[in-house]
Amino acid sequence: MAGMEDLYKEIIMDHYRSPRNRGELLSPPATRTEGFNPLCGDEIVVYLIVDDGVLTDIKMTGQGCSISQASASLMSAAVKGKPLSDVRERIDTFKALMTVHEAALDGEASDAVDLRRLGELAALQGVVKFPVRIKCATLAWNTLIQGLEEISPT
Amino acid sequence: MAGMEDLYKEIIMDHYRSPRNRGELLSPPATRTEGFNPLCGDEIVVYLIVDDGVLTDIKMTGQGCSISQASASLMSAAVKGKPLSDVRERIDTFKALMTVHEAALDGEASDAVDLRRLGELAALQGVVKFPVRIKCATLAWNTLIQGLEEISPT
Amino acid sequence: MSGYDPALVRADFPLLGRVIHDHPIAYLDSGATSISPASVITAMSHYYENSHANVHRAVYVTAEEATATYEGARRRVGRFIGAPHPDEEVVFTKNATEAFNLFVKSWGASQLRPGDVVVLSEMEHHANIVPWFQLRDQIGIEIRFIPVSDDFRLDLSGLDELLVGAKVVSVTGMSNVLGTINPVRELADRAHAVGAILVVDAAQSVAHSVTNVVEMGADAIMFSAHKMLGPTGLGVLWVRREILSAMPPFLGGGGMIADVTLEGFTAASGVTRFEAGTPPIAEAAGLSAAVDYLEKLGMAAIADHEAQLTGHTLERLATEFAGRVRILGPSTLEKRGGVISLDVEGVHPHDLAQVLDQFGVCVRPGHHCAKPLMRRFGVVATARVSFGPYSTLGDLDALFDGLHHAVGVFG
Amino acid sequence: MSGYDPALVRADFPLLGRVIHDHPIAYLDSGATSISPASVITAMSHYYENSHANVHRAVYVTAEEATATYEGARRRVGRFIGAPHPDEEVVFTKNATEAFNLFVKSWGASQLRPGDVVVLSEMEHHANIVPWFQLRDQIGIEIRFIPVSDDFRLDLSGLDELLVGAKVVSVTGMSNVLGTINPVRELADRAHAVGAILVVDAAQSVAHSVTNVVEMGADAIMFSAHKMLGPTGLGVLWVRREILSAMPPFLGGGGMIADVTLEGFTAASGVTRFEAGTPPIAEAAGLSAAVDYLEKLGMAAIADHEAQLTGHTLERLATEFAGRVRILGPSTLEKRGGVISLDVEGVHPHDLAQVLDQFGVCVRPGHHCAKPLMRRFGVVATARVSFGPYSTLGDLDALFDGLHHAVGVFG
Ligand SMILES: Cc1ncc(COP(=O)(O)O)c(C=O)c1O
Ligand SMILES: Cc1ncc(COP(=O)(O)O)c(C=O)c1O
Repeated sequence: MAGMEDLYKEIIMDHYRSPRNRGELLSPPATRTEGFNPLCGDEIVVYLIVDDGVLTDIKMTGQGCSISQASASLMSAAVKGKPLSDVRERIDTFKALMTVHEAALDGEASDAVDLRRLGELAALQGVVKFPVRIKCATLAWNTLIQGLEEISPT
Repeated sequence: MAGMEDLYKEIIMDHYRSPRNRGELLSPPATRTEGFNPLCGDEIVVYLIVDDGVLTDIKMTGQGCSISQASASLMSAAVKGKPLSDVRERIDTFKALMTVHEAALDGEASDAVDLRRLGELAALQGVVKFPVRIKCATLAWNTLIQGLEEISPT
Repeated sequence: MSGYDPALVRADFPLLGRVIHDHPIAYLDSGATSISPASVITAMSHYYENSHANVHRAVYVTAEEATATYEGARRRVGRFIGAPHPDEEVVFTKNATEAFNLFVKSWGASQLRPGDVVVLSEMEHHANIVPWFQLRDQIGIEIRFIPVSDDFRLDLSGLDELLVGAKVVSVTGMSNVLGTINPVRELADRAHAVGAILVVDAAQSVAHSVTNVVEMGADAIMFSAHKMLGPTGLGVLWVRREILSAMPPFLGGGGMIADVTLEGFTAASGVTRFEAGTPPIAEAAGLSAAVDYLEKLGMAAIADHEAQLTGHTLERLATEFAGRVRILGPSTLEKRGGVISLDVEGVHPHDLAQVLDQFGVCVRPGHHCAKPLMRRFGVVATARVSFGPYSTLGDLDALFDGLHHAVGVFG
Repeated sequence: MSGYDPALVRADFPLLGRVIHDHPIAYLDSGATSISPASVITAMSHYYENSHANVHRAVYVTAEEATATYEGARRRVGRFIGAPHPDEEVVFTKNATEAFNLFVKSWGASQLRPGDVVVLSEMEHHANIVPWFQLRDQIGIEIRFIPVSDDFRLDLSGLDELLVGAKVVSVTGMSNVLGTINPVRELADRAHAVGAILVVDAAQSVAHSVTNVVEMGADAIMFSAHKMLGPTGLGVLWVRREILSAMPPFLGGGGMIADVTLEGFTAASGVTRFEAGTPPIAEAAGLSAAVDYLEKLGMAAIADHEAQLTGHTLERLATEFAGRVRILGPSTLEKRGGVISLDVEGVHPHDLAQVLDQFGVCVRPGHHCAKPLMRRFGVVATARVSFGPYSTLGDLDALFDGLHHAVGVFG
């Protein structure tokens, strides 16, 4: 049985208490994307500026639980200033991290995620042991994906 | 547990094999009333002639199981040629007979039905032990009630 | 509370034997769904093991038993709510939500005209909002909301204006977020005075106090078996006979017809016209047993017991968490039930619930399907504590241990 | 049939231990509802005793278990029918009938225009007729019926004309009266060729042979848990993802929304948009166990076993009751399943069923919710014998004893 310490890691509590990149950006030029979790009411607004293929700035507002807030903060730190290709890679890695549990439930093997490549994001790994909280952790990321989609539709 | 002999009494089988008052009456002057049991598909048509407060003639067509056919036949024999007040009394007695079971299910006391006043109709008493068949037995009676209603609305 | 022994009651509920994270489970989420006594679980197994057959159309013994079980449940639950004519007024649905949809889309769609007014309240559950919006989008009715005051009550000061043109007032008997118990009888009288009917969402109240549809003055009520110690998969719609008899069918299919040809169909009369397809038979058996159990405890005794727990909780919150915990709901026992929504400063409801889980305490974080009410009070979610007949002071001790811990971690 | 031991299977079903009128029960009414193995009953008790909580919105342990059980059932049943994307295609309803209503009133009402053609067949169950009539009465579509030939098959000779203007063909995979198995793949191809979708009523077939929605070429299928060894109170709608994603919601309420304000609501995406209110959670646990059980026996083995019983019955009817019993359905095993409708000369189906009950034999008399088909063959009712995986030759011996007796009494 998973314990609290798996979920509320120190890094997570730190990002929850002192969220990085919080605030708004003038839109336009920034894109402004809203996301919300209908199950628990958490909301987020993600502002993005992409310049010449690089995510030069990201800011966020919104309210939510420690996991959704910390995940948003960790995300912003992980993608800010990165070329879009790196950003997409980060997104994929995060997604892989979050689907471990689903796959395990189904009894299927899943590609192990290389935790070293994750840096601080690895702190979110414990969330998969709390399936209901996965939706909290993914809110910011899904909103980011949607925002990038608006900037350059795939 | 109720046995077959409670249901398929000799009188019932007799009325089923040789139904009384089967056929049609010219309508008008006769009233023509259709009844059917949506659960099992049984159908009946009841023709009535009321003259000066007396049910002078009754005929029936239709198809159905032994219980519905015998009940119809028994009914026709019991009401034909009777003043309407007698007919209504017969109907009430029959109804009381058929609700014994429902009442017993509900754990409520019910007025005992005086079987001697029933004559041949008493043969239908066993039906109450087979709740699903009550609907078969009541089809003709409900159609008779409807027909009388058309003749002199209460 | 003479004779009501929570410890004895607790022993009737197998689930309460569970140990969660080394703590005995403290189930404080009865507002979402109640748990079941062994007698309810056994009643359903008994059906499956002995009388598993379809209802209504067969003559063999197990089918007769199944029919008697199903129709018996209709009478049983009808009597439980004081229905004058259970056989002609109680419709089984899959949950309270379907009951609302059935009523709105049958009665509403056939009786309401464009411009007719439907009066709801700001504290309604989505089940009593969304179907009306769907109907509005289809036929153009107008929907108005009775506001909720700062002291968490229906604000009836403007009711006369709201009622102009109203054909139906539909409100909850008890809020699933605030715990507020609404003045149903008064609303019935005022609705009837302008020719409107009164619909009551009884989902939260039916298992916690005496329900009598006649005394309430209601024209229709809805509730779910799973919130009254019964099973999932079964809801109840009660509609006064005069109103029900004019309602067209909702779902079409087997069992609800008088006849079907290649040209069209005619609907059956009576309640079966609203019960298309194979009904929830085992669930009806479970509900009968649940009602038996509730009545054995006594609805008044249950209400007393839960009021005592509620009072105790409100007191401890006031003394131990003054200024740190806001209660979204009345702070005294007057006209309130055993549902307590907490807004803890600095602790998101999700985190609070997660910490409480570590203490074996089950509470529900979220908007509780009442988003308009959440917006009204400027929160996105609360952590909700809610009681059942099996709740004990021991559950509350676990709750407060957890609360103190959570405030420590996040505060 | 190596490895398939009906006596062993029978032992898994508690209800088969019953003695009726001094006879072991011979349950031959699986077409109406099947009975359940102990594992299904236990799976539901287990939920009530251990994980009884509401789904989706809470973080405590039992609620997580409940959610895993419910969503796990969606995947389990999705895989069982070969659904490419179970999580996005399997909708839980209360029964097959609600599944039809949901599909017709969501997809049909939003996609069909006045004059569009819906093609059904004369052998449909009311569940696949009445909802379409309701939609016709609302928006003015045209409904056509594929006729049934004298040899109890769909008469496809005029199909090209019937398909002119068709947007949907909706037929049963197997008739619940005739036992006829329809050429679903051919119908899919011909429907698709004219741009129509194919809907399959799988209620009768899903528990008796392998179901693969992709191989069938179906766009939507419906069935009920209670006809596949599972519980009452649960149905399944599978819709191909591309089609489902364009369907508007049906019932409104909690759980199916993205947002609700005082002005209106927006629906959630995904299958939950069709699952308003508290879902049938225990029932989903039961269905998972039922699917496990069916797959353990093996669908092909079950089909073989039931074919053997069907063949045996057809033979004995032909030899022992030639000229006295008409079978409403194919008289050989080709493209037919284990549902045999009897029309016994001089013995009304109700009386026949009543006599059989005295022998412990459960068969169903009536129109089987297929009145157009009854009219087609000039009967008001039949007595229907239908098999399940637990049926045995012993059941047939009891059936034939009873048949001989009934013919003696009424003949
Ligand atoms: C072919 C067919 N379709 C649909 C149904 C409806 O199923 P349910 O009553 O479970 O909704 C049935 C069973 O009665 C059936 O046999
Ligand atoms: C006040 C109220 N109304 C309606 C409902 C809907 O009940 P169900 O989900 O069983 O349909 C609920 C429970 O969620 C409720 O609390």
